[in-house]
Amino acid sequence: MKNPYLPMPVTIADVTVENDARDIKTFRLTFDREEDLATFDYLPGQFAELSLFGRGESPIGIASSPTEKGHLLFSVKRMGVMTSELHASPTGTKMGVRGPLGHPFPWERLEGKNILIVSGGFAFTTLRSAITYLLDPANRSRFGTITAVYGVREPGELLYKPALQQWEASKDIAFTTTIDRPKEGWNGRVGLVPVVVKEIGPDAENAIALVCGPPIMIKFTIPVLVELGFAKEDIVLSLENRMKCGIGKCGRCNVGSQYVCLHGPVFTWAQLEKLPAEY
Amino acid sequence: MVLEARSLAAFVESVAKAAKLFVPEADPAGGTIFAEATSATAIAPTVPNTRLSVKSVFFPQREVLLSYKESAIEAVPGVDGNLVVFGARPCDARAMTWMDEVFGGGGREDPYFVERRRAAVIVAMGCDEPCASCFCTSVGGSPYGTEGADVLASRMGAGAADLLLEPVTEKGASFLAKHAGQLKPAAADAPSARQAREKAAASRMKVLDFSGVKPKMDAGFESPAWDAITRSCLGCGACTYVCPTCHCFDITDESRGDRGVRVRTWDACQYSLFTLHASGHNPRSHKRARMRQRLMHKYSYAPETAKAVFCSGCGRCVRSCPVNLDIREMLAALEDLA
Amino acid sequence: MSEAFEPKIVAFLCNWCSYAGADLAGVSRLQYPPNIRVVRVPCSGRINPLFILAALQNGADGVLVSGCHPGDCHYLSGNLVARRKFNTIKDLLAYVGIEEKRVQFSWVSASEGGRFSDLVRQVSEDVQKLGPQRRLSKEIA
Amino acid sequence: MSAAIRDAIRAAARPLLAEGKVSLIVGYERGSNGYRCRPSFAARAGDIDRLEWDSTCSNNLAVFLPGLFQRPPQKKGQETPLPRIAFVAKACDLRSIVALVKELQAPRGNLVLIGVPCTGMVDERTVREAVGGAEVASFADDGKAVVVRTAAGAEHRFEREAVVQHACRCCQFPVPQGADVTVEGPARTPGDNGDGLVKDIEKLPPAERWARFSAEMSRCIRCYACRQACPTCYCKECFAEQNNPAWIGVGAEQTDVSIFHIVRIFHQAGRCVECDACLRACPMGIDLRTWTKKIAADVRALYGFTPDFDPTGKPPLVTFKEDDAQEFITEPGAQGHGG
Repeated sequence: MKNPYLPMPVTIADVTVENDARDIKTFRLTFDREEDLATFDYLPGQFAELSLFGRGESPIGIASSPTEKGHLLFSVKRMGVMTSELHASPTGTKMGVRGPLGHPFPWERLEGKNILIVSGGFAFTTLRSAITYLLDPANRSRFGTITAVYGVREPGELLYKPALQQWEASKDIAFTTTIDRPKEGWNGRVGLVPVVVKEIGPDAENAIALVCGPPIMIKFTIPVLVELGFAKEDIVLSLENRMKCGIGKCGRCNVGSQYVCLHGPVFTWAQLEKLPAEY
Repeated sequence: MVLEARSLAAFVESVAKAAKLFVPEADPAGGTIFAEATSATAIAPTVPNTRLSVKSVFFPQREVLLSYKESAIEAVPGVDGNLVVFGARPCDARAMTWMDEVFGGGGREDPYFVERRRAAVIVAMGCDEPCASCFCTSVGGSPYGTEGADVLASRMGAGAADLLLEPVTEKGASFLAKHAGQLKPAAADAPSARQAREKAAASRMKVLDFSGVKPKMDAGFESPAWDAITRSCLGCGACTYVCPTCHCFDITDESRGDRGVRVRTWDACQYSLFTLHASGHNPRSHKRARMRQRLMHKYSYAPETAKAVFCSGCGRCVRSCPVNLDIREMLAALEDLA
Repeated sequence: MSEAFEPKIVAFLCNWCSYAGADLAGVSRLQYPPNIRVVRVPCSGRINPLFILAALQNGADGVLVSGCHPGDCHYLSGNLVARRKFNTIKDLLAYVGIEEKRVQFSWVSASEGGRFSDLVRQVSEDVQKLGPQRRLSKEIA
Repeated sequence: MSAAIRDAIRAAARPLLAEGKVSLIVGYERGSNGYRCRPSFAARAGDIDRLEWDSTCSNNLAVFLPGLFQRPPQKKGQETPLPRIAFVAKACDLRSIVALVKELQAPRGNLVLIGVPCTGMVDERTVREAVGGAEVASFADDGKAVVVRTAAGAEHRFEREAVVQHACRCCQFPVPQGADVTVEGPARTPGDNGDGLVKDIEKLPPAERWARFSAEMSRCIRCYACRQACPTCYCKECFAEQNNPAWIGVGAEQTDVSIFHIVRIFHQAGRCVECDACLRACPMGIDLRTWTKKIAADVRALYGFTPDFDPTGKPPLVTFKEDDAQEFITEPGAQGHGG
């Protein structure tokens, strides 16, 4: 029997500071054992428990795409005991990863569909994974149009800046970056995410929306999507709750009868609407 | 098979030699507790039921998942699966079937729990003295129920010390065969006498109807009734820790120098820090939400995900609550929701 | 006995008096046993009794706490409020069964290098006589 | 007798609600088992008739005070007013309330205290053990004898004093003082504070004291019932659950459990009213009294203080006297140093 509580040994191969506040860093992790690399079979939307012995574990969405071979990426905000220690850990640090955990975005359903990606703030991480996966030459033809809106309060909060430039220039994806309020030196789009989505007005026909962001963004984006004609089943969200085990046993991340770690973190709005808002 | 009172000590010795044996033992503060038996252990009558349920044998309050040195795993403790529990009440044995569902299900087995359970034998003791706080018959159980038990033990008459042992599972049958040296064959009419006592015990219990609770809870998630029933809740975890089906846990690291252990410890939905995010946001920030979680997990969510009410009616939460919050009253109050 | 028991003693010393006293003992080349590990704190009033218990749980055989003499506190009354805390926690620890001389409190001023070395010698001897502290020391794995 | 007191409590409570002097009355009501009373919250006139009084009103109701006066963070100039709440209070509840008022958990002016003299509460655990563990179905107390009937129908008669709680037998303050309304009724003769128990333990050698402490604490399951039932344990985040730094582990490991109880009890210095709420709450039946008594006795002996009815003055551990005892201080070179 495989012990789901044992982290796989990994090494921090690279650390990138993502934002001006320097409290979000992306960690590139490489597996210390060949067999773990081979068995860590994931899809965008899943998460893993990062582990630093002595400091505990943190559940973090996987920011890399399975099409990026040989390593995993995790963008981590400095919050508590474990993530503070992780932020203080240099390249070469040995740590652990437990996963992949949870359900990915519904990739089978997404096949052949037009895809709208809506994201705000720090929650962009698993959507970086999704976009990278979608744009991979081996995958791109399996999907229709791809439209993405990514908003933050100000430019200094944008994650993955080199990738953003590529996506904005790409013909394979209509990628819009927006900031909440005008700021000197910013020539891009200005406006709150739900407003920009409305302005762009993507066609809901044969489309599915993947939405990740802070609760306030979600709250105002869903009515916009519904107005655009997206069915509740076709609005896909990702939840966060405090987790420990990551495998549906420790009892703290549930929303109604559903464990975010086990049944989620990806849920459709149709599912969530029926659940209590305990997240 | 019959275990005569005079053979009990020899039987305990024989079982304790072959396996780790847990029996209810008298507790210095009164009451009983499951403890590892030696040949000299006296099995105490469980009136009322043991302070902690049989879950504590299979899911201990604190358990080392792994030990580490610096950033590497040093050891993963093995689990002794050769366990016998003698004298669990049927409510506890039944609750173990749901614990099996939790720890063995969901596509990922919990090796620590599952290994301990795999070969374990539970000898349930038919219960002739249901307490006023007990309500197993209101949640589909019975004082002589056999769900989750491998062997059913029952007294050979009111107050009798001789026990009738009847196998329930194959595991139970081979357990009895293994210790047949200490047992005598039973008379042919023994099971029917047992049935009569079972009926008598059950008849002393009031049967409450909780069938309407789930829809009421689901519809009344935001009802002020939750406030009303949890006003006096102190926010301790006594009800959950004594519960045979509460399985919430925490995982933490305990270090000393560069070595340490990752431990799993009991945790409770009743604690305000249980669901607190690192950001400071808490989805269940009020005790009304936490009590709702406890009751709905058992009576609404479990029926959806595991097709069972996760409450065996053992009554421990009723007996242990420092402010006498009685789950039966709380459920009744919710049933009365308009 | 193979080797003599060398106790580990954690000393919490206030910055203004006792730490300076320890410093003076060093500068004056006064000898004292090497068993103490010093933690400098701003004032004896900063000492949470949990510090003492944390030291014991992490394997200290003894704990020494020292601040300015009453009346000499850099913050006027930090040590006086602390004195009540110290007295009650010391009594409670003794009451539960932690030997009294495992956890000791004293006052040492910046000019008392000699008193500091005497104190450390005395506490070290006391704790050495008691042997290893196991009651609150946590065994990991 | 208890019926007369119950009626007096209701009579005192009714106008408080009717005239809007308070929005809530915290008292006692009949519990679910037909035996003990439990906390009750009366917010409407109809609730008043639920209020009860007898010799099973053991809960220390002061435990609810901090929560009832807790407000979300307030914006300056837009503060929501604090509620006005009445408490039915035995002397021990009242002393805990006073301790909480001193610690600014509620303004005294927002409290209406209905003081009830006390003849001592009956100890549920003692009774349950005396009837062989069976549950008590009904209970009568005529002031001299307690008559108990079990669920199975057996009747047991006890001399009242034999089943009164230990805390009550030692109680130095059976009559509440400083209440806003005081109900008339009999009270027991003040006890001797029970410090004798502490003296007996102190006679034992350290190894035996430790054996006793650790045997008792080894049964702790870390459910925090003791802490939650204690009126003066109201920290929003207990040291035992802090994770940065994590002072102690969260499980039932022996040293973690020991330190949890030592420090929790230490934190009660000068605040513990010796009501034994912690002990009654413990689902494992751990004898916490042997150790809580010590901290109370120590503060009495060292600083001459026992939490009383006086809401003025500072709690003893946040203040000092120049000439406080310091025999515990190690004087290097002195004979018999370190006490």
